[in-house]
Amino acid sequence: MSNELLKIKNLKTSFRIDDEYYAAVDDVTLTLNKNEILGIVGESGSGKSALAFSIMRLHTRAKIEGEISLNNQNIVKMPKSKLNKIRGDEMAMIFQDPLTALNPLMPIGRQIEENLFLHNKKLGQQGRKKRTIELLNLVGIPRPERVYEQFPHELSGGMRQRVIIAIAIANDPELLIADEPTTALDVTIQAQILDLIQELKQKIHAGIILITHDLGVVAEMADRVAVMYAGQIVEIAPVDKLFANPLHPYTRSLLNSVPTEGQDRLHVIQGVVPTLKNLPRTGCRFAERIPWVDASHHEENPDLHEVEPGHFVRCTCYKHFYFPDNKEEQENGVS
Amino acid sequence: MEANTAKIAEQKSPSSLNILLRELVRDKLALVSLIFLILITAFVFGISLFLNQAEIVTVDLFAINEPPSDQFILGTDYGGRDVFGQLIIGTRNSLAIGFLVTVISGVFGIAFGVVSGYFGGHIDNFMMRIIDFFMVLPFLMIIIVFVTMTPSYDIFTFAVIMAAFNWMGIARLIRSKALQEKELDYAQASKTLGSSNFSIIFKQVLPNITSLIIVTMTLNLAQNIGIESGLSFLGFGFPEDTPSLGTLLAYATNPQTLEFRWWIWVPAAVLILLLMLSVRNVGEALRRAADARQRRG
Amino acid sequence: MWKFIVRRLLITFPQIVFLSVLVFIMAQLMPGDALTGLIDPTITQEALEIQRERLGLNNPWYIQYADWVTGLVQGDLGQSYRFKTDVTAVISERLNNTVLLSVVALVFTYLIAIPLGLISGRYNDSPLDSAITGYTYLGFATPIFIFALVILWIFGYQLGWFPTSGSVAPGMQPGTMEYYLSKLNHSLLPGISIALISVVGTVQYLRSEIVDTKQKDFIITARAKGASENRVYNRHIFRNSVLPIAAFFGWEITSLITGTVFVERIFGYPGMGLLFLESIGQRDFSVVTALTLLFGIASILGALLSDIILGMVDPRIRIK
Amino acid sequence: MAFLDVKDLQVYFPIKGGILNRTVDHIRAVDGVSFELEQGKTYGLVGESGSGKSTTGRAIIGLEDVTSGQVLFNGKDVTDKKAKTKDFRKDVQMIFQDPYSSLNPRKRVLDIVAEPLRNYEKLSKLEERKRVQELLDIVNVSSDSIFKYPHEFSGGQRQRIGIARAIALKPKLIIADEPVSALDVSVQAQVLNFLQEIQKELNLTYLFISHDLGVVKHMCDNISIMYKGRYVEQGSTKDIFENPQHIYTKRLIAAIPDIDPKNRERQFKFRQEIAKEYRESYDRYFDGNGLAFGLQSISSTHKVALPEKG
Repeated sequence: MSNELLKIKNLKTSFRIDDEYYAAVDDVTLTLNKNEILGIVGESGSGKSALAFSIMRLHTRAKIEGEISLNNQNIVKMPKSKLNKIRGDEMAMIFQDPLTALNPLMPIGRQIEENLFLHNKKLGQQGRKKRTIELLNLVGIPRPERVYEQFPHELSGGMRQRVIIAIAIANDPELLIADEPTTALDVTIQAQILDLIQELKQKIHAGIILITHDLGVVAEMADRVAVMYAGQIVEIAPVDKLFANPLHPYTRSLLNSVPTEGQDRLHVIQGVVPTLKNLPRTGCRFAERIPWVDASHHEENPDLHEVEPGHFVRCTCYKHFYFPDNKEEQENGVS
Repeated sequence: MEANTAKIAEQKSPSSLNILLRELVRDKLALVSLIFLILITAFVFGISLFLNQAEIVTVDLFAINEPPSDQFILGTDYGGRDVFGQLIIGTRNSLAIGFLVTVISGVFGIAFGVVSGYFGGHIDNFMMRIIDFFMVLPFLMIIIVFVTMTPSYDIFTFAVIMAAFNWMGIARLIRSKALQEKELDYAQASKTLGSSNFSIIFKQVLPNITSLIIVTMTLNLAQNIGIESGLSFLGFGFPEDTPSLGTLLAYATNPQTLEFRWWIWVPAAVLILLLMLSVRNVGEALRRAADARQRRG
Repeated sequence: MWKFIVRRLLITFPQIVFLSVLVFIMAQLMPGDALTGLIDPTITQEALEIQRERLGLNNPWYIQYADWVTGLVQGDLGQSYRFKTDVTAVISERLNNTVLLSVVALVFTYLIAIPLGLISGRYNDSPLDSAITGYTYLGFATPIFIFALVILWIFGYQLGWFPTSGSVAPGMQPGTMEYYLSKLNHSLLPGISIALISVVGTVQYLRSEIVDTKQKDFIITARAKGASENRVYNRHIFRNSVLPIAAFFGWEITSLITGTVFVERIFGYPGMGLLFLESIGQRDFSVVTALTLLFGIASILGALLSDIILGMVDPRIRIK
Repeated sequence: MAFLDVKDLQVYFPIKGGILNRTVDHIRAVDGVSFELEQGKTYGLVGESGSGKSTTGRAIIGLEDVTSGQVLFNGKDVTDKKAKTKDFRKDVQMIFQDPYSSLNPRKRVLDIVAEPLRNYEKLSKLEERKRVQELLDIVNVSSDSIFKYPHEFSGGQRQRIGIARAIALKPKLIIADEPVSALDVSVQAQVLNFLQEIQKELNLTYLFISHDLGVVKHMCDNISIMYKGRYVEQGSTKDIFENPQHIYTKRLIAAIPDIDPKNRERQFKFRQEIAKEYRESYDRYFDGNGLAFGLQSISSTHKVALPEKG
């Protein structure tokens, strides 16, 4: 048997704006293995969070097409009752904003217990409480008995994020989706939370999808990385290959715009991230932001090409991409 | 130079009111309501010029409680007074007083709210206590007492008394909005750019709450028309002999009138409902328009 | 929590003091004084002056105020000129009726408003919601006196289902079962009239609160746990939205009082509202003053109660 | 004489409490901070949320009341709000974090950028427009957008409009409060590049407040690290990154994710070591209240908060 946990095929998630559907996630295909961390990087509007919500089927008003199968069960077509059995049990999610992701009027303990109650009926009330305290311990919360009774607003942001993680891992999920789990936190807290996620991975052997805009976080955490732009995966590769040998123009531009050692000027990507409504729907979606690359170098219908084992790049334009020198960029770069 | 300023003025983007009005026209129900309001206002103010109030309120014992006829389109009341004439003048009075009260309470409430919200701290604390106190007063009774007590009582005093107990809602709303706005970076930025408090309040913060003010004032207008007719209904509204919609309705507290003389009270009831609904439709449409603009901006 | 209550009480006290000052000023503005209603009209001017002096009516205003407050605290609200008896006695007769009416109105308000609000909020933008929203829209624009008149006309006169005036059928023996049933029966129509209008605010609040809560992140957390839609609504959304409603009735008291004044007038229901209107019409000012004060205190205490209840149901307020 | 000299700055916020809602205690947002700025350089002020870094900047420009201490600008005392002279107000400007709320949504770009000009310079309409257009040229926002409203621009463009407004009066010092943290990486690069350019052109001094050590390292000549209202370390960028002395500085540096996956193991170990050192020698770095000690010089450029010797 393969090690494959999650398989996404031609996923398309569309939202309705003024009576028309616009795809925020467009033709995404990827797999996640057990015990693996897949990082998904992108800027705001790239569709990375929409992808995460699609996997959990948490969108209330979206059209989802394609296939998402977790342990060979197709989530897209699953009836709600079945879905509810899987959510929180086989798959779980860690959210971005610890300030709003917890019910403000419910004690911490009850919020974790709810997840146990829903998926583990055999556990009695005592058992649930015991397990909850255990979970609070596991995610590194000091004095769990006290926190059990407290309300969310009595905890710091980092502590709340730990509670959210405790809820997510309560039933030892096989798939854990972390949607920007550290964006709202301070760096030292971020480091602690990331280390905690690594540690938990060893313990529960889950497959983890880590969504972030921070290339550093991906470099530290992921086994494989997918880079998203305008709803599509533009490059996907094992982490060392992606950072050592980035190919897609977007990946390269992104890496060059982060301050690193000995860099005088940062690279600026021309133009702006297109809004959902104005997303280019044909051809290479990144083409308009690298106008110096000749149109003939782009594919008409760009596809992912395997350039080395496990390393895929969309469109052929990467072969012809170069950074124009700073002077040229200065003249027409910023708009 | 002249031409240039003119060009700047020309390009000046539409004001809040303009944007709101434009949105309003798109909303069919609100548009119908607006047209109805304009027509009825023009109608009652126009017709009442030709009506003789003294004649209408004169008791005519030979024509009491007459059903609608050619002579009296909507019949007469128990004093033989023409219901139609009372209806017209009553509507005019209700609209006028509603407008007056809304303006007086609005101006005071806005000033109070902006000052309280913008300056915050102890000033705000103190001013909020005043509002809290006014909010829990049984305002209906107190207005009635003042109405009865005031020696030289006329329409304007009535408006002032009503406004005195009706400014808190808008003050509170404006205060909380001002409190939010002044914390926003743009207001903070103005401080660092050397603008005075006065200029920040009027040039920076107020433009951001004009649509809220327009919407609230419109909804208050509906409310004030309701309160006025309510007070008149109880007999503590307009000075005696001034026709009012509420007075016509008050006749219906007589079971005979309620059961058998619909022409006296039903038209007034329908008219009050239509007025309040229309004003409210316009107000709600404005609110939706303002919200939509908020989202875009 | 105790700190919160004590602090809230500290705000209440000056409110009551201010109210009493306001009412006292009103009383001073009213023509006549405590003697106006009592005295034999044939009494001489000197004797009247002696009486005035004896009752302290020539004292400076602050001493009069102090005397007045002392009286109030001891339950002395003055003399009614119309009924020639203690105001306390006059009012207590009517108090029961108004309390009954208010309770009926409140009970119906909650009975109607909560289900409507929940349905409207959960199934927002459905036809059912549109119907409910349409009703609240109309209800908001309808003054209570028009509404009550129409109700009286339809159910009282046209259909004849309910009595059209009074608080009890004539000839009933107080203390009997029939007596209480008749009282209740008389309070139903006016009570429901108030309720049908006052539900509007609660329904609108509930609806917007639920629609708002629906979009909160913690609802997504709950869904991600695998909670069914019913559970999400019952455990997370409704709970969070309905709890504050428990506190609403206190704030409703002000509008409830307004409602009873109109409704008692329309239904000829002998409560405090009607007493107020009659007294002011008959220039029985000591009763007017007393009623204004009582209504004011009721509103202040109502607000106090609401704040405290809200503090109890919402931990975020409690901790502060 | 230093260009800007901050001496023992304290900013306390009252905590209301008790039954009477009196001030029962204070949050010591800034608790005795001293530093000097020289003209033309960029000073980084780094710390996590609640460290008091923003409050420090806001107190200097007068958005917060100074509890005690002194702020000297070109030798003149400008601590008190009333003492802030016209010159000071013109010379010191601020760039805000959120490009969405820092521009008044009801104002046109012209009015936004012209606001400081209207307050300090009496210009005719035509002159004013010309100046605004020049400023927009400098920040690379096309000058036909002068009659547009903020919502018609992207985040990066808005931030540049905010910068145009800040440089309208040709200031000498700009306090940049997290100027890029609300922006996407690629847009962030654009604004950072641009800040560097205008610095050269206008000989600006920056007080660059940020939580992002990477950005600060890229931008600044000098860095100060703040923790709970106090400075824990101050030095040249080289001092801070190559020779961090205070455990808190080390923790911050260790927490930055390394962009090279090859260093992953090393970084993880480093973090573990620092965590261990933090646990074991906490008392060496923090006093009984968990606050940093006073700064001690360890070289001509480098100061660290350590207990006084002896």
